[in-house]
Amino acid sequence: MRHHAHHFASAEAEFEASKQGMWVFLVTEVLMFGGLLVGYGIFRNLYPEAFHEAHKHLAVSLGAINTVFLISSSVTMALAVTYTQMGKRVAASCSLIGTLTLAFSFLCVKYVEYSHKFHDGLLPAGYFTNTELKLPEAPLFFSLYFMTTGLHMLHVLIGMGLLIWILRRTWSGELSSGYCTPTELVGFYWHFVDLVWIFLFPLLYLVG
Amino acid sequence: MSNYLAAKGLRSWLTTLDHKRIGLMYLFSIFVFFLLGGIFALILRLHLFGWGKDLLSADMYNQFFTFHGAIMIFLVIIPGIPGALGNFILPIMLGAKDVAFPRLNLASYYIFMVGAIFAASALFLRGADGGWTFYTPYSIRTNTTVLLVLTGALIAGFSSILTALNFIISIHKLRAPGMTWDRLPLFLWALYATSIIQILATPVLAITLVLLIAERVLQIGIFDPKLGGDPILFQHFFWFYSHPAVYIMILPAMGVISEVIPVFSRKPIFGYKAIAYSSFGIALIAFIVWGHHMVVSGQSELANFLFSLLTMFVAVPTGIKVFSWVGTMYRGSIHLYAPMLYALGFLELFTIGGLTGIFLATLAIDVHMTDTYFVVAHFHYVMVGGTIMGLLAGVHYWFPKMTGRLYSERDAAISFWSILIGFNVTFFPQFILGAQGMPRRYWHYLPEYTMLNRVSTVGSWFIGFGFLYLMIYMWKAVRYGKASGSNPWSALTLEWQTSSPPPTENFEIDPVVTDWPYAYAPDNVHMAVNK
Amino acid sequence: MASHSSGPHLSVRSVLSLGGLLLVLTLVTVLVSFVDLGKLNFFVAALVAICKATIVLYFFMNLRHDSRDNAVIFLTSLVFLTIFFVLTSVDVFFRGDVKVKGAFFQAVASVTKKPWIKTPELVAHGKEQYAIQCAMCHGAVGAGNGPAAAALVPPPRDFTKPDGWKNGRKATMVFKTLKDGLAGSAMASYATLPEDDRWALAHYIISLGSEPPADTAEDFAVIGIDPNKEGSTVIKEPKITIRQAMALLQTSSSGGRLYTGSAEGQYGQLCASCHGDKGQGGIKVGQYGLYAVTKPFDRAMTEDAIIASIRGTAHRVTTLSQEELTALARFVQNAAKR
Amino acid sequence: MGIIKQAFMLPLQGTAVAGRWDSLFLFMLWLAAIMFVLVVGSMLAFVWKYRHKASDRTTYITGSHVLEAIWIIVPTVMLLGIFVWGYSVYRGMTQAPRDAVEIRVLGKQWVWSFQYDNGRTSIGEIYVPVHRPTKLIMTSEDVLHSFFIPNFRVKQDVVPGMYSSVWFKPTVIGTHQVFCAEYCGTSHSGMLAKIHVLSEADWEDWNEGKSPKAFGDSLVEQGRKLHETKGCVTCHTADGTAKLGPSHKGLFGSKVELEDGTFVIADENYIRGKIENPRGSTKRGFTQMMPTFQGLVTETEMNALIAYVKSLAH
Repeated sequence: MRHHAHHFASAEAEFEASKQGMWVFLVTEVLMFGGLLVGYGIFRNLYPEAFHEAHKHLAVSLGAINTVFLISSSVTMALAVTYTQMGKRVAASCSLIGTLTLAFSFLCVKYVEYSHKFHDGLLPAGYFTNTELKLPEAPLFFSLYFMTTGLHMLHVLIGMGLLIWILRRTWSGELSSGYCTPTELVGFYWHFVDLVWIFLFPLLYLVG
Repeated sequence: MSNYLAAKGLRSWLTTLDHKRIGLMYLFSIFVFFLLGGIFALILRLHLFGWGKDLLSADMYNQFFTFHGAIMIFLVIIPGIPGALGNFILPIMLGAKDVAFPRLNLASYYIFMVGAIFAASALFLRGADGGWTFYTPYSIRTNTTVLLVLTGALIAGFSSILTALNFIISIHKLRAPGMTWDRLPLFLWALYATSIIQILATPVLAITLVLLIAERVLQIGIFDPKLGGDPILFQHFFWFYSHPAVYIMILPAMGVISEVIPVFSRKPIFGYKAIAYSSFGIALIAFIVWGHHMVVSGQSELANFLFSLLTMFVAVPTGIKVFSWVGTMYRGSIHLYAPMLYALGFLELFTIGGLTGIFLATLAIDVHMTDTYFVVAHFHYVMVGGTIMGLLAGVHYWFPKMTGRLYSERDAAISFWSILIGFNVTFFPQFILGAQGMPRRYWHYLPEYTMLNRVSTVGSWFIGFGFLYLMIYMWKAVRYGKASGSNPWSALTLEWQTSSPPPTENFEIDPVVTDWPYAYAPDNVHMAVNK
Repeated sequence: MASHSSGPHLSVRSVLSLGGLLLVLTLVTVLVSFVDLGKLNFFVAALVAICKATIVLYFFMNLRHDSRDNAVIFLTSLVFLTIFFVLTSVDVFFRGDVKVKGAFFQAVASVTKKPWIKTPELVAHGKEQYAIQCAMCHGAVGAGNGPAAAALVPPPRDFTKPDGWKNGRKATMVFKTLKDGLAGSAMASYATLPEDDRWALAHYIISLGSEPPADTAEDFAVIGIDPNKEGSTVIKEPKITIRQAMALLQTSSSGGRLYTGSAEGQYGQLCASCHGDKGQGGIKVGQYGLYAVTKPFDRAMTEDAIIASIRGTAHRVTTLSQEELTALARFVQNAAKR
Repeated sequence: MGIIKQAFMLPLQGTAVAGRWDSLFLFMLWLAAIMFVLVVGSMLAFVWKYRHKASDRTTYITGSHVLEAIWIIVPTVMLLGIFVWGYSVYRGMTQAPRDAVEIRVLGKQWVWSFQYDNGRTSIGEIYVPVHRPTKLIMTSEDVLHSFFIPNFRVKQDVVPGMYSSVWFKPTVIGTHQVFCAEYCGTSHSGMLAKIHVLSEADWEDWNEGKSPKAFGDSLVEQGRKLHETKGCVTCHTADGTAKLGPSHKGLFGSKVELEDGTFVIADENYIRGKIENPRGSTKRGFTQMMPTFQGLVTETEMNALIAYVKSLAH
């Protein structure tokens, strides 16, 4: 059992503190993504027809597949936490590997989508060269599309880094039923990344 | 148990997890950046003396006031009191051994330094202009390396978030047994409210800066009118952080003043609950008033009406605090040591700053006064008069705790009076200049403004001398100051119940709080230091 | 609160069933999006998203067992986000119709009935406009020796002398010169000036020298005005496209400096006469507080500042298209770096 | 009221609204002065009265709900009062009357240009009628600017891609200063303009196209006047006779032999150089005593002088 940090009364207190620290950190993440979505909300209401027109150029199918990937990666992450708490090292590691592969496939689909957009010239406003979309404000939709999904993809990458770090420690047995704070906290972070996508997908792809 | 300064060698400082050492490192870095920003200010004032020959070319002048603003705000007064004094004092005042996440605390300092290096590196390239507000579309068009300053501010923002996170969790989880919420010292209440603002506002600054960087690099065009964006929307994003940021700057200073005045009046704080809750009042109202910065920006009239009305309510909690501090001194036994001098300086300057804030909150007045020297004077009165005076009061108040030594009171008085008089001579004429319509950020001004600008420049020399003198006697005190004993001011808060300088673990035996930290008995009028 | 090490918060079975529920909800929201419910679409999608989010928060992120203050912490972030959105919308959606559409300074139709007939008022008005628009290059008294004339190649026309007028000295021809400018020289087009002003200028300029022959019907045809009809044509954008104008420049340029289609050529044509061929600058034109240092290059002006100044009144080169202007500005910036 | 008004030296009241503005400002100034004296005065009084004496006994007070209630309610009421008064004056500033004269203002990096109803344009100078409301419809061509007239107490940012407007009804004939109040680059402080309030008659002339007296004379005429007022005539004559300095008659375009024997053409740059830093380009036969006029001659004056000297060329 890892000896708890010297300035905490008990391991329990330290876990509670770290968990609350994680929640406060998630507040800052919510406000960062939220700020971006406020920008999107304002522009969508300022130029509804341009944005509606532009959103038709998004591949809803690819978006849906990505949503399925991320939700199932949330499920495997929750499984990983459960198995770690139950002390099942192998099962937890497999779940973590499952989460990583789902995340990787999310990135691959993302790559396909982005290259499709680049090809069609549906780029942020300054570089927008598409000819079909006539409305002047349509390029702004793609600016916001690339900023939101880009920032989200960056968070997925960070998440994968964390997952690899947790996988290593789970596989080595350091994280097990006795001490699994890092697993839970990375679990929080991963579920949050999935949460953001749960809002991004309908806002950008379905409703537009 | 050896005190925290015992371990020697650079490695012991750079890899320390001790909140006290991190606090000192913050204090030293903040003082260096304050001097750098101060030098820019003195040169600006020298240029504005206006004896015909130009000290600075137009572009140089624009870059000087941009760097003065950006350095002073992002690298001095926002990290200032929380980073330096907060890191040092909060854990001891709580009765804890350290902050909740020491490693995160050290990371926050390094992230702050990386951000500072990014911002400062622009100095050696093509500089940056556009003021610290970086309004679009100018900040998108200019070809100065403003990108570096933006990245610097973005990185420094994360350091501010991590410090706030540390403080919130420490206050929640690490209070000494017996320290209930209504026995929490007011400095901690202030830091708690400040941390909440930092957590809720700084991420929006982060996304604003990311968007502005994306404007310059990827031309996303949402703030660029040429590509269909709306520059006023940038101002909304910017001020949604920057107005709460001015409360991030002032609340910790108010916390220091709430600690200093009762100790040096030897009397309980007047209206403890009112002051504690007004910190929260300010923290909440801080988020709904930002539009008063944009009255003439092209904002809708309804927004002007709403923001001006809401801004009026900010003055109420601030008024409660000021009146309570003066109430604390009533029937006290007042010792005029340096911390008290700076606290009184704070009261004088902040009252002027606060009252002129009400002018600017009134719609009609703001139309004429915004973007003139009236605003420059107002925010210097509240930022320098408030935050810097609070920082100096805190530094002098906890100097014995940090170093175990005493500075010379006579020298402190000299530098205090030089700064106070210099400050008033510098900035009060600027109210008049603003009323007469001299716009801010002007490289050349019309001849009729020359006289007041010259008076203002002379005043700035006194401020310069004051801080120079402060550096000298502080350095002298660190090396040769008389031993101060563990509680020179005979204060009741926890940090004075341990030795000065405190041991690495802060307390020999874990403290238990038994009563209110401001319960000064009527006969408790003497201080250890003046025996 | 369930103690930390006494087994998992969620059993494997409940994790999988919750996962299934989330996937079903995703399917629902995708299917609903194909049905066009207008405004309602947004709220349905938002509702489903909130449900999914609550499931993840409540179960996966274990708010179910957790102390309530973590949930409170999370909700405060949403509260402040809403404050941000609401108060920003109070401004953005209540400004009224303030969007700028089209050119801000409109060209104004003329007022006098037949401005091509010379009248003393027109000549007086011409004299005034002359002081504002033409004295800079053509000199105070029309001798072609204005302050900006020194470095102009070819030098500005001397109105007092009858020879050298490319389009001739008839009122219609001077009017044409004013409308289209003179290719291959620094004389740019003054098409944005109201027509009355241009006729007045033509009359005044002609009055500086000897009386020209009367205008014939063909002359009026050349400038597309029917002399018998009342009122003059409203200013229309130049009929020929920029490409054609550039080609015109190429063919009719006298000094042999062919426009090779590159920015270099453009620069040679239009800017070199004032700014010097290598951009080292020629003369300082500081008229009406319009501070146009013709040595902008060493100040490394931004591309937009250059375009803005090119389009500015002092230059009057309004016929260049956006691509040409950008290419020209980029060329100018490299000139500064060389 | 007088001394404070005097002390603050508020700018001239160019409009009726400026009068209302000044009374609101002075009322708030008095209020702030009283509050300041109350707070800082009592602070200093307490510091003096209760300064530490060994025999002191402090009173154990931790607050008083009555006082706290007072200094919550009273400021709130006062503030709301100020807000209402401020808002009423503000409405007077923003609600432009229907029949206002409309002028279009275009802000461009470092110059203001104006277009009137009759299609005329002017740069750096705007002409408005006295006693009649004028509404400015403004936009910018590049970055943010801000149209600020201190004497009228009005200011409004000028945003690219968007109209913003400001209105005023001048009551004082004459010239008032206009500033740019939003940072817009290198010569943000040079982006000035003059607003000429014309009498009724002048305004009619201006509308018909005749230039009011304010237009001033031709460039050369201005140059001639400056030639005197700037002191050139003390050393340089215009009739060919040399005095302390060479005569300016016939100078322009001629070949000038310098002290060190080299020759230079007296072109526009030569004249500009002589005015700004005369060292090292003295004509043979003259001793160098010409002072520098750097910073004393503005851009427009420089061009007028050059035009005048050119007009003396033949």
